[in-house]
Amino acid sequence: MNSLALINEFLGQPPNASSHGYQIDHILEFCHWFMAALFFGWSAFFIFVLIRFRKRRQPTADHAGVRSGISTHLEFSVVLIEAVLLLGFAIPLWAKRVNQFPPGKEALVVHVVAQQFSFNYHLPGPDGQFGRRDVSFVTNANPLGLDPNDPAGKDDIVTTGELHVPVNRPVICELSSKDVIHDFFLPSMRIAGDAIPGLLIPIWFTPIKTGTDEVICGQLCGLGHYGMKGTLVVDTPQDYQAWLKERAELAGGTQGAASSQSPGAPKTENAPTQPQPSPGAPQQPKNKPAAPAPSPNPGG
Amino acid sequence: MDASTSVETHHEPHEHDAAHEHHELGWWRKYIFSTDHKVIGIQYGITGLLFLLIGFSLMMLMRWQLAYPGQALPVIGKWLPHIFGPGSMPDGKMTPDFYNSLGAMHGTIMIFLGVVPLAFAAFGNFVVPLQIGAPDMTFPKVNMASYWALFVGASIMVTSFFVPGGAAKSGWTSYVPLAAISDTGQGYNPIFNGQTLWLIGFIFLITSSLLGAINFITTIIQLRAKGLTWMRLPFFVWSQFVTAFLLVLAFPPLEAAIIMQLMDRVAHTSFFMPSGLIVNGTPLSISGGGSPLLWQHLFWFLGHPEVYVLILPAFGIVAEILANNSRKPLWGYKSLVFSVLVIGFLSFIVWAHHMWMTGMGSAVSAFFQTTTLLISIPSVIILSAFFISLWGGSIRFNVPMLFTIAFLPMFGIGGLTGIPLAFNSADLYLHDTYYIIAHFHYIVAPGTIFGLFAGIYYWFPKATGRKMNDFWGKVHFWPTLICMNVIFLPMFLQGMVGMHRRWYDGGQGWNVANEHTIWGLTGFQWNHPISWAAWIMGLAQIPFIINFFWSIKHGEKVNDNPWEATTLEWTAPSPPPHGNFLTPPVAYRGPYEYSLPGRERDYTMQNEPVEPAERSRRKPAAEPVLVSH
Amino acid sequence: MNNPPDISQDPKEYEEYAHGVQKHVRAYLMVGALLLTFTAITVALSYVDFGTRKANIGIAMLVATLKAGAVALVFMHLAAEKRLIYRILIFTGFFVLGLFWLILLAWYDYPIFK
Amino acid sequence: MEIPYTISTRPDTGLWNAKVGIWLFLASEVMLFGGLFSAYIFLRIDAAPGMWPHGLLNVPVGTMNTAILILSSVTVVLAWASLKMRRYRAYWWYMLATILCGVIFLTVKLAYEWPQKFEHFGAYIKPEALGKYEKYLGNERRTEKGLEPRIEITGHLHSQNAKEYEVALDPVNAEPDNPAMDRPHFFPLPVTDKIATIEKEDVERATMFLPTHSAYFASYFTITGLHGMHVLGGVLVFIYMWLPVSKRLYQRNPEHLANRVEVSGLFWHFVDLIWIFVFPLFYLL
Ligand code: HEA
Ligand code: HEA
Ligand code: CUA
Ligand SMILES: [Cu+2]
Repeated sequence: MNSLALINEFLGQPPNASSHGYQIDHILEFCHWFMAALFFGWSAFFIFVLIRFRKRRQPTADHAGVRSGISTHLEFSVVLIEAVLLLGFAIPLWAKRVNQFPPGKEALVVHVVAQQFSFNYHLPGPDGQFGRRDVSFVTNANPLGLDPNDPAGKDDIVTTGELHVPVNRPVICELSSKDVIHDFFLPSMRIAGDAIPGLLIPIWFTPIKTGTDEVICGQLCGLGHYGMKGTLVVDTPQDYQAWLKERAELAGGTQGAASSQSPGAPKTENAPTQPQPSPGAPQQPKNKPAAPAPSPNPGG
Repeated sequence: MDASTSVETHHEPHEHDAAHEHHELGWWRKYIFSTDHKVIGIQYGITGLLFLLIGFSLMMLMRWQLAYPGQALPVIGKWLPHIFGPGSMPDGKMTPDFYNSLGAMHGTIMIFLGVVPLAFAAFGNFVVPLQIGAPDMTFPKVNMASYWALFVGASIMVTSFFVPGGAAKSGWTSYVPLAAISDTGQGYNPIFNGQTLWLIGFIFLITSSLLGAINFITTIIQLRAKGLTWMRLPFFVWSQFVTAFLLVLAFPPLEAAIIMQLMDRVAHTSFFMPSGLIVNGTPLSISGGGSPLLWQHLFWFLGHPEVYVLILPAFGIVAEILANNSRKPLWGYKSLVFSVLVIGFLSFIVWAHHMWMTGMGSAVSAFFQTTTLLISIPSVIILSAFFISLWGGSIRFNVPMLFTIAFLPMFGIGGLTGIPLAFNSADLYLHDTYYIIAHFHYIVAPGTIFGLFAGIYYWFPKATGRKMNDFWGKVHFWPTLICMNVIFLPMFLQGMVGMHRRWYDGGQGWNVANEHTIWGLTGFQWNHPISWAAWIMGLAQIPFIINFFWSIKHGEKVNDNPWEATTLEWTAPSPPPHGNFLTPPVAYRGPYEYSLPGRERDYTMQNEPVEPAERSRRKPAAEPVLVSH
Repeated sequence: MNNPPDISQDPKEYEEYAHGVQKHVRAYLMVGALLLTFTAITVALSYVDFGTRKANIGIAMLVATLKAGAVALVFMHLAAEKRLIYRILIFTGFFVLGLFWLILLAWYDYPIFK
Repeated sequence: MEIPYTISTRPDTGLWNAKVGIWLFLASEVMLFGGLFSAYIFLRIDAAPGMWPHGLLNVPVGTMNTAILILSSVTVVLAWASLKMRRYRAYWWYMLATILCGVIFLTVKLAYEWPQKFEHFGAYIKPEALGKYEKYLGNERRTEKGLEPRIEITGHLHSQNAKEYEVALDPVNAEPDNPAMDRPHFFPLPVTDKIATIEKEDVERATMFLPTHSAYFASYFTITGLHGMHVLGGVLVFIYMWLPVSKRLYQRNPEHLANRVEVSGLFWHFVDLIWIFVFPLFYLL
């Protein structure tokens, strides 16, 4: 399989660092080989025809033209290859991505809350419980609106810009957004997902190499879109624990609402429409099919 | 048209009116508020070309920023703030907002004001009635209204550059909530701001397209000449027919969405705004309860059919020119027709492939992946048929044919690179990278635009009675072809390395764009050759523009059928008079009777009756040649 | 659809047709009355509790569809229209339903999580 | 050459041009309203409990308007039939009736129904303050009975100051525990003279019944507004065909006028047909 990887490398794709990434690279490779075969096959035919049947060489045309059914075979094989790629690779791969999440205990769960123009990460802390978040608590010091009265949130870790994860452990990122649509793209993890306000979209991956990766916002989100980046650091388990500890200490100081070093992205966009009474405020964004909120929810 | 005998009895008073009118039309009624399909076609054509030029100019500005981010644009940089306002390019340096405006308006203008008016409306108006032997469109006044609706829409779009804050800046897709909150608040007029004007302009553009498309369909159904059966229609007419259906059925849901977004902006509703938005640290005061994904669904319900609106007319033009210049019938006419119908049908049920990243589950994404792959099959069939049509031909390399020949592999590259995007798992890596930009530009720029150039060179003699200059045509063709590839091929590499679209800094600040080298340059460095090629390509259009206008008056005079073509438009005088044909044409045969054996000339026009001798001789060749798959 | 055949329409046909129209007038009036009755029924049914709101909506939509059907079939002459128009409408119907159903499916097909 | 089949039919399709054209136009209209109704449905199924109001519109007036539109559909088809039978006078009267129906419909909508809504006030109470206003909301009983909670207090805004709203309550909020208020009434009940004082602090959002009030009113105003514009368009076309110019066309070629009436009639029936769905969806359910 490795020789196949040549074409992707040739086209400039940086190496993969997640456990499922090679499968995604393979499907890309197959596609590229398949495209190359079709392209060069037809091109050869094409150039031959243009030379062989140019007017000077072939003063009169043949009304009937090609009578063989070769193209039917060709088209049939295109269908076949596409079907194999689809049924054999693409559909199972996606099913694995969206239906087979690693069990919550095994995996590290992170809430990713995007905003213009940075990614905030919310980790449950040592107790493994996420504190409640509510729009009404949002301030500059508390960008996610962590409820200061919720005991589950006391030890939570909130960071902006940089996220650490341990190597070889599945990571589940639940994506949501405070304002507009962003896209959380981890190139070397070969995973991406939109962060859409009002929705909660989970994605997961397992890093297999330590190192630092760029997090790219892949969806136009305003004038600072080009600068909306984050950092994903894949640590050894030890380094990860150390980072957690450091973060937890920071969090202890400010009661759940941890530091937010803005990554110096440009200033956020335009002011809201009318700065009147406070909005209808749902708590955490709910996944669509989830049951209705238990309490009446005026805003939504 | 035999029915005219019967029509006359009912029509008589009418006809007299009409006859009078023709002679007394003033200049305004003749050239500006004309109801003649040919004049309207030319109006559409000039408008479309103008906007292609504008769209291209916006892009050349952006290419400066991408190659030399943050540097002042030499020479014209000082002038632009006087045109676009001080916020656009202070000291010749582009602001992020202005970059986003340029990007959104480049996309919008190219698609809706450049290609649709030119490919669909201009060629459709000028050529289709002639090709089907009709005197005009069925509803000439509606036709005129449709052009003027476009004109109003286009004016609004252009105006939006000059309002405070500049033109729309949320991408041509105008995803909400970004689009709904952009251009609001202090310093923005509630109506005269970029995004609101974009929406209002769009309503006019949609109206124009709907009126035009309805007119086309009715014309093709009702006004075909006697003997012109469906299977004798030139392929171009088929492609316009399907295109018109796409517009009629796909545009209205977008219109609904646009009305709703307009309400969100003007009446502060929340069709697309969920509850609990916090913008810039401040909660938004809206009722909430809306859905951002609803916009995306309604947008792409049009968006995908729209891309076929961009390509099908080009297929049609290419088919005509290919048959004409290979002096051979199109190979597999029936399967071509069948394929174009299947594309039309399927294009309505693939739209969610633009939304793979929106948290789609496995069942629905399996459905949309399957339909997306299915729709690539008819495209493969069409392209194969075009290639095979060349076999056994006697190929002439005139200017229209050069563009046509270049179209084929260029579309091939664009289409083939759509295949990895169709697999959502592969798209995980490619979504919204420059790979996407390269994919679709290969289809629309060296694809559709080349098809349009080919069509302009090909039908120019019909419109003016003169030919465009061949030499300057070639001077136009070669640099354009080379530049197109230098522009768009490296974008695949940029995409593979992970560079994203809509990046104001061209990737300067990103590791992915600077750490890895591909073919000797980093992703960011590739911007230089790309941008230079874009500017050189701009220069390469000058011979075309000059050739175009010069040839109207001074081009070589030619007869009514300079290309020795077979379809009915070449039986009309050049330029055709009001009413088009001197006598109602009758079609006796298929559209591409080139190089019929046993004939003196190598082309037999559709209105030449079948001789008894020929009937027996050509029987076997008449239908079975159209091998179906 | 084939070649346009060589028949010209006889003006006399129109006259005959006009007589046919008279017969339809009664039908139009009846359908009008029917529609008014059904409007009353819709309103009345909306005050009956069919258990769930869904059931009420379903029933109201059923009645509305019947009414709309009557308008389309009789007033808009769809009961006896040309094939071409049926074709246009079949495609339109298909695509509206497609628009709606596919969005609905996508709406509820979300990753199973936890 | 002249454009054929403007009046007579093309043999192979059996249709004249404008008929093909109008049906294509209606096809696009089906897609347009299809998009809007889809939006209505998705907004509605996603609405949080208590967020989709019921019984706020005036049912008798809506019923009357429905009847008027149906009536106008009948008169327009009779107008067409009269032309086919070459009875111009009858045509003229039927057309006049149609135009009047359209005008009445629009007047009721614009001069009565909409302005009435603009004067109505509603305040959504914050979740944590719901208990404080229990006497206007009656949520205890509602939860017991398994009904959706009430989270809004509506009525006429009497006055407001920096801190409070004073609202003359709608009967629903005046007698929230009366089971008769659980279902909408056919005849709208007038605002009571019971006045409630609502502290602004407890209010999530307070607006008149404008499009911004809720997803419900947003779609109500958008869809009925667009529908109203269709009605207006139809009325203008009918007026043109009723004016003396039509008489001249009739004398020249009655069939031509009949075709025009048929085509605009088809449009009119379609507008009626849309209303047949709008009425129950917004007024009744
Ligand atoms: C005219 C325009 C056009 C056309 C025809 C197509 C055609 C196709 N497109 Fe493309 N597409 C766009 C315009 C177009 N697209 C645009 C504008 C976007 C981006 C929108 C945005 O986000 O802004 C886009 C985005 C886009 C995406 C979304 C990517 C993303 O955002 O993540 C996808 C995913 O499935 C896709 C797939 C396809 C497929 C499978 C085809 C197929 O129909 C292609 C079928 C064609 C072939 C398979 C070629 C066959 C040729 C041969 C077999 C012969 C080869 C011979 C030689 C080369 C000599 N396209
Ligand atoms: C039909 C559609 C179309 C066409 C033809 C083009 C043509 C071109 N496009 Fe564009 N493009 C889009 C549609 C199109 N584009 C869209 C939809 C986007 C996405 C926008 C978004 O992000 O929202 C995009 C985005 C886009 C980007 C990405 C920007 C970003 O993400 O930040 C780039 C970057 O280089 C680019 C470049 C070009 C170039 C160099 C051409 C060249 O090929 C242009 C070539 C043009 C000509 C050759 C015109 C010649 C005509 C004349 C000279 C007229 C003569 C006049 C008379 C005779 C009167 N385009
Ligand atoms: Cu966030 Cu782009
Ligand atoms: Cu698409």
